[in-house]
Amino acid sequence: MSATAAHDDHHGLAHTMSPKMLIGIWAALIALTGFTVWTAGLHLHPFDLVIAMIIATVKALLVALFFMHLLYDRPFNGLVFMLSFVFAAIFVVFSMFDTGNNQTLIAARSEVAPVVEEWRATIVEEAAEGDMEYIRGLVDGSIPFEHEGHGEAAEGAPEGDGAAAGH
Amino acid sequence: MSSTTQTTGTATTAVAPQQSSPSENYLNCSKGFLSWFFTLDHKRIGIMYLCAIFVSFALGGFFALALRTELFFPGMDFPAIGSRSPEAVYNQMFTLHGAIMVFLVIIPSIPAALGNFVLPIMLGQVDVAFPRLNLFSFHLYVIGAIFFVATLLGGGLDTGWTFYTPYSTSTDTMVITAVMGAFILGFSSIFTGINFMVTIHKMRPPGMGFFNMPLFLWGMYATAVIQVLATPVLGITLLMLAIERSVGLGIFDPALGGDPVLFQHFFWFYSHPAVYIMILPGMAVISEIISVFSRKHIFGYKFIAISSIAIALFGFFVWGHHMFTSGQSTAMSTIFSAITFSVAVPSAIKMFNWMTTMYKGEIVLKAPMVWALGFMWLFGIGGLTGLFLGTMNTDVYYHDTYFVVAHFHYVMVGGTLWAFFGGIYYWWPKITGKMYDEKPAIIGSLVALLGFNVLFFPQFFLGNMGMPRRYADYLPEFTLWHQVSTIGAYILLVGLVIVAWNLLKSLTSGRKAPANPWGGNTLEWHTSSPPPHYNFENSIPTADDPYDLDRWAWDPETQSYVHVPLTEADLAARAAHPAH
Amino acid sequence: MLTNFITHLTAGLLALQETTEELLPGQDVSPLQPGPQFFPPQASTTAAETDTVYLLIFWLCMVAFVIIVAGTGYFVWKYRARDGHKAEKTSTHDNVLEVTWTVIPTLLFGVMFWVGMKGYMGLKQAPGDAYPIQVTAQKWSWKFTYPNGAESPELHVPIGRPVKLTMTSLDVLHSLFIPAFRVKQDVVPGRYSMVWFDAKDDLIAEGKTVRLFDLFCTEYCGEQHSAMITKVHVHTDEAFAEWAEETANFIQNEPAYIAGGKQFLISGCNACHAIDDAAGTGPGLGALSQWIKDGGTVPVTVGGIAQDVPADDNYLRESILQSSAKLHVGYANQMPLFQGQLTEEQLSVLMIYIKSLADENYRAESTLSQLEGGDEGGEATPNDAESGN
Amino acid sequence: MSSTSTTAADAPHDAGTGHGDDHAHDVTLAHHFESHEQQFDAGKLGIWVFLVTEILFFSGLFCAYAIWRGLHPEVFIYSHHYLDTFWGAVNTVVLLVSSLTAAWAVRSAQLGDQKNLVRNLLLTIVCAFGFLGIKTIEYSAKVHHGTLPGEHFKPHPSAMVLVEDGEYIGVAGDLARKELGLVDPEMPAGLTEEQELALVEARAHAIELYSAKLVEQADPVPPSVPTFFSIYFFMTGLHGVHVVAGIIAMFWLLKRAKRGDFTPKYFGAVDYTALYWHLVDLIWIYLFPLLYLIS
Repeated sequence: MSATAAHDDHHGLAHTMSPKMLIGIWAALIALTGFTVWTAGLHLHPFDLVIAMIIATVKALLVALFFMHLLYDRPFNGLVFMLSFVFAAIFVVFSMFDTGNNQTLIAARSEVAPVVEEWRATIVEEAAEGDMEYIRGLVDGSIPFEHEGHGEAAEGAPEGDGAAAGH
Repeated sequence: MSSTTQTTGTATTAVAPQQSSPSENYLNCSKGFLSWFFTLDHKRIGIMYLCAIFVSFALGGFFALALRTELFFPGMDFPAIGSRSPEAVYNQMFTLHGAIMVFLVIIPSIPAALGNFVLPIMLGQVDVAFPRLNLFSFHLYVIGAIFFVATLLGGGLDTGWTFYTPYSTSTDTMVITAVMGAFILGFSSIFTGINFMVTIHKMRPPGMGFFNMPLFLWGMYATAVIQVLATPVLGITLLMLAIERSVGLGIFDPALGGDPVLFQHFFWFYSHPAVYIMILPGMAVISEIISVFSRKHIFGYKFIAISSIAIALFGFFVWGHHMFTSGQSTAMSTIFSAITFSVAVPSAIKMFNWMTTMYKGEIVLKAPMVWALGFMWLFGIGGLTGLFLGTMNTDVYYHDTYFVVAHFHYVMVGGTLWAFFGGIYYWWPKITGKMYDEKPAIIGSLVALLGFNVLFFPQFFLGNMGMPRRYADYLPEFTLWHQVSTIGAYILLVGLVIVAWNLLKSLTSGRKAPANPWGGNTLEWHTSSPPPHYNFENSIPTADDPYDLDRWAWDPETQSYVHVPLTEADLAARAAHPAH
Repeated sequence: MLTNFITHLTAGLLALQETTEELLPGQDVSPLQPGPQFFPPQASTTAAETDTVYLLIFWLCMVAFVIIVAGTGYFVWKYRARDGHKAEKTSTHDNVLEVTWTVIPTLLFGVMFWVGMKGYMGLKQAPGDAYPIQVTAQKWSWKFTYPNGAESPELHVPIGRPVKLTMTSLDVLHSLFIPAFRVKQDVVPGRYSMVWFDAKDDLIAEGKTVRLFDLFCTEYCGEQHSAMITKVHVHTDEAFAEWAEETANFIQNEPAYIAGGKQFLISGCNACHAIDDAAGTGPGLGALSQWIKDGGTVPVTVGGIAQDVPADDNYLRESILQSSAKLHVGYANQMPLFQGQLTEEQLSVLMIYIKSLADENYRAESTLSQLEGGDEGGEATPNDAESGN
Repeated sequence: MSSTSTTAADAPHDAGTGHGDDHAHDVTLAHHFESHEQQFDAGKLGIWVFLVTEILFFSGLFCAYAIWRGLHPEVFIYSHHYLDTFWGAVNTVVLLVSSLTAAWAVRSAQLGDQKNLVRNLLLTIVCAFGFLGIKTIEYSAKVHHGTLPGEHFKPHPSAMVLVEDGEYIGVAGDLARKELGLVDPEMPAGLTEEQELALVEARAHAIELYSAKLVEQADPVPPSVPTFFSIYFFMTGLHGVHVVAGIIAMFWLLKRAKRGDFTPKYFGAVDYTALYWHLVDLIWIYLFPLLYLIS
């Protein structure tokens, strides 16, 4: 069998984690989760991504080494697992590098996605005709609201058909 | 990890296999369709793969012949089918030819069929590590094949086997069905890979360190590494493609700001290593055959073994050489081109080692060896023409021309399929317990060799002339070589018919096969032909140097090889010169 | 299929004898020095380098291949199993040998990589003064746009001057391949790709003005992929200037139905539509023209519902700009959208041309083969051949 | 992943190789293995290799994510306002708890503590369902906003991210609620059902109009926003599928655990499933900051 830490049990076929270790690791993971949410709130641009990834990697290591017993497992299993990250990295980095190189080519012709364009057009049109007084009236009930679907209700708006909400 | 120590001391305990085959073997121990379709026996699973692969091969081959026939003359000779024009019919046929041959034939051919049969026996084991997973992966293969058939019947597929976006996201054929089929076949391949990897790692018999393994197992191991590392990426790519097509994912679609070239990165990250899934097992088979039929210990064992792993790993760094003209950045193209050449080195090493193995041997020209020699020549051409495609400015000229078509057929058919047939002939007596007729076997091989060269060599000329691939029709100046090529296709067909007839005939009228007809020393030859249900009747022989062919001597009386125990002199010689 | 095949058998054999081709005025057809080993002539300044790299690798490969075949062949014969011959015990490994046949190929591969890379860099860097041409590819036609506003379905370039093509696609991937120039580059939707070449200045003999080369699409792009072939016209300088001038103003300078016919070719309509009743990827336009003339109707599906709509100018206009709106019964929705691609001027001559197809008075003059005979002309596409049947 | 064969296996037992353990009738040892240790190790390597394939499977999505984020960072900054960091964090905690119980289940199985094994498996399943439940809440919010992937991306006008002085200030609907004092609107008592409905509708409509009014202050919406949601749904969806698969595996373990299948010599299935479960957790550990914590 493989290496064992002196303070841990070893039963039968594989290493056994002690309850103390399990809870300890878990508590660390929870703490790190809180920490990463907190750092994200600080807006540490441009380091935020790096920090978040470092924390995630620490968490991943804790899970892999202890919950997944990699620390006590056969080294080959760990090697196999590491290998997957190496190959995933090759894949991601090579592809990214190429796309990064071509960014200008793509940007030269990238068009605004038609669906977004359409969406913006309708909204801006609708917004042009909105009226705060009417809105407040609707909310506090001083303007009666005919419950016959949005479209018709909106037609009662002072200025216009543009406010007809598109559903 | 495993030890690499020699176990010469225990080798003498190896027991000669029983020459008289037991009445019960894996073929007749139980009967009925279900006893096959739900068997956990790796040998039966291997045979089912073999049958399924042959059926797929026939279908893919039919499409190929139809294509070649259409190309005999310029102009369209196909009929329009329904609302599909003749060109559309042609496009669907070449797509299905490619997809079937790649996903259903070449990739599973050697690992899933021969590997399944031979690998556990070579390891002296009862079965692979996960027999149920093995069966599951066969069932996945069947389901994947059904998806392909559904594609064929339900409206076809016309994207080319490469599924390039945005054509694949905009065409109106059954892309999603086909993609799901390939996805499922991918998982079949992954599970086979996991199974073989674990089996080789954890179930080597006593005395077999990693560097005492037969080279076939090294090839299988390297293949499994690729299957495990590359195939998942194909899976996710195809899934993304299916979703891109159904809801407009936007990642590959330029209309949504995506990048179609990205799809090619995703696709070739799998599909380039996949060509090594295709060729490595072929090389593995050849390593066995060359040694046994030269009656010589394999030369440069360690280099052949390690070169397999090197090919498997380097194969992951070179996918961009499919994209020199695709709009890939110049920097990436340069890097990929440089690394591409590194993959050629291990292949060259293997080639030279095989040749040196033959040097001063006693070369028995039986069918497996004829196929193996054919492999060396055809793969030689296939490999060398690959150099033109790895070199950047010549690739710019050759990309998507018939030169590429000729090149990859030389590698996949001349390489993999030749090794596959060599392997089938080599293990046929073991699998079926019958000897085939030697003469028609050799004639079949030679006719196929002739036909193959007449079929594909002119395509190099067409490539040089600038004939693009995937053309339903061509300009008149290309006519001559297309016609020669089509004639070659029919000669190849004749060769393959002879092969099929020869093998089928042996089932009914073949002589009963001895345990060891060729004198190989890998463990499958230590058991009867066909093997019993649990592979070894009495005792599992201890692994020895798999290429020590002196352990077997020809016995004219039984027309087979019989085991010769190690003498004191052998042991002394070994002590003086450790084999590797 | 069999009868088809037999027809082609005879037609094919006849075709082998027929090599005469209608020539353009001033076209030089004198044979050029062919490239090595079936290669087309080296018609660009970079072609020779590609061929040299090819030959270098070729001869290295020949050496390797001869070693393999001769080696195995010799061993098979010399060491064949026979009475009295036994395999000899030789060493099973030799590190010196292994290192030798690892290092030598590695070095040779290094050389191949290096020369290939140098050639590739040459193909990638266009000279700064290159003549710019914009290329738009779509299923299944090419459109080349020149700095003076001229447009053409075939590529026209001046001789002896670097030309830079900036390319994009409107639908799927295409790839521009000119074998004689040894250049190829994929045309990708959503971005621009670039290719450049310089037609060698000795391609055209004294007294001639133009020479033609093939241009292929090599990235599979669907049904008519194999018909997405066009020509490169290499002109002498004066001839090119004249051609560009004439082409830029053809709508103003020619009768509308003739100009419309040219626009028909430029927009690639002929890739799918025959000008008589023959069905191709799209419906033949002769019938439509007749319907419009007779005030008839067209069978279409609108949103999947079959109906007959009046065949009139509005229908024609809509079908060109947005064919998917009213789909002709019996045809798949394959046509690219021409909305935004055609100016009103181009659209109007195109409509005049299509409507003229049913009119005896115009037909003789405005058939495509007639138009192709002019500067636009060139290889008849398979569709034209079909429509001629 | 378990390789155990319950089909009684009377393999020829290798007297010749000196591994004559008398295990011919031990149903927990498959006939093709020599020993429990070999069986366990084989399964363990098998599951690790399987996890490798899983990582490479997901790597495709991470690659797409990385490339898209590199190409269009503004899209990610813009779109992540639609994701609820609170629920994301809660889900992270839920998954971490389930990982703990899964690891504990392995410990229990190793020690032969059947009661704790069952208890831990149950807890893990509960957490897994909790995770899916929270995911459902998030998904339904997306459906409500119309922020769906690809061509289904038809956002509700109130679901627009607004910008003021180059700073993102939030989603229009949320701002409208705050502005109009609708953060927990109370229904006046004594309304008929129809009136209640009308009021709700009126408020919703008001929010819509209000947000539409604010739109003019927003910077141009980055293109390719739909693709962010494609990536979001694809990544979390695929992860969700893995959670479902884990739940199924866990139920299967639960059944076997209750039957008393697992012993200190035979607990591979629990260990392998737990490893898979930890991987699912591990992937979420990366998904959470990559999707939710962008600034």
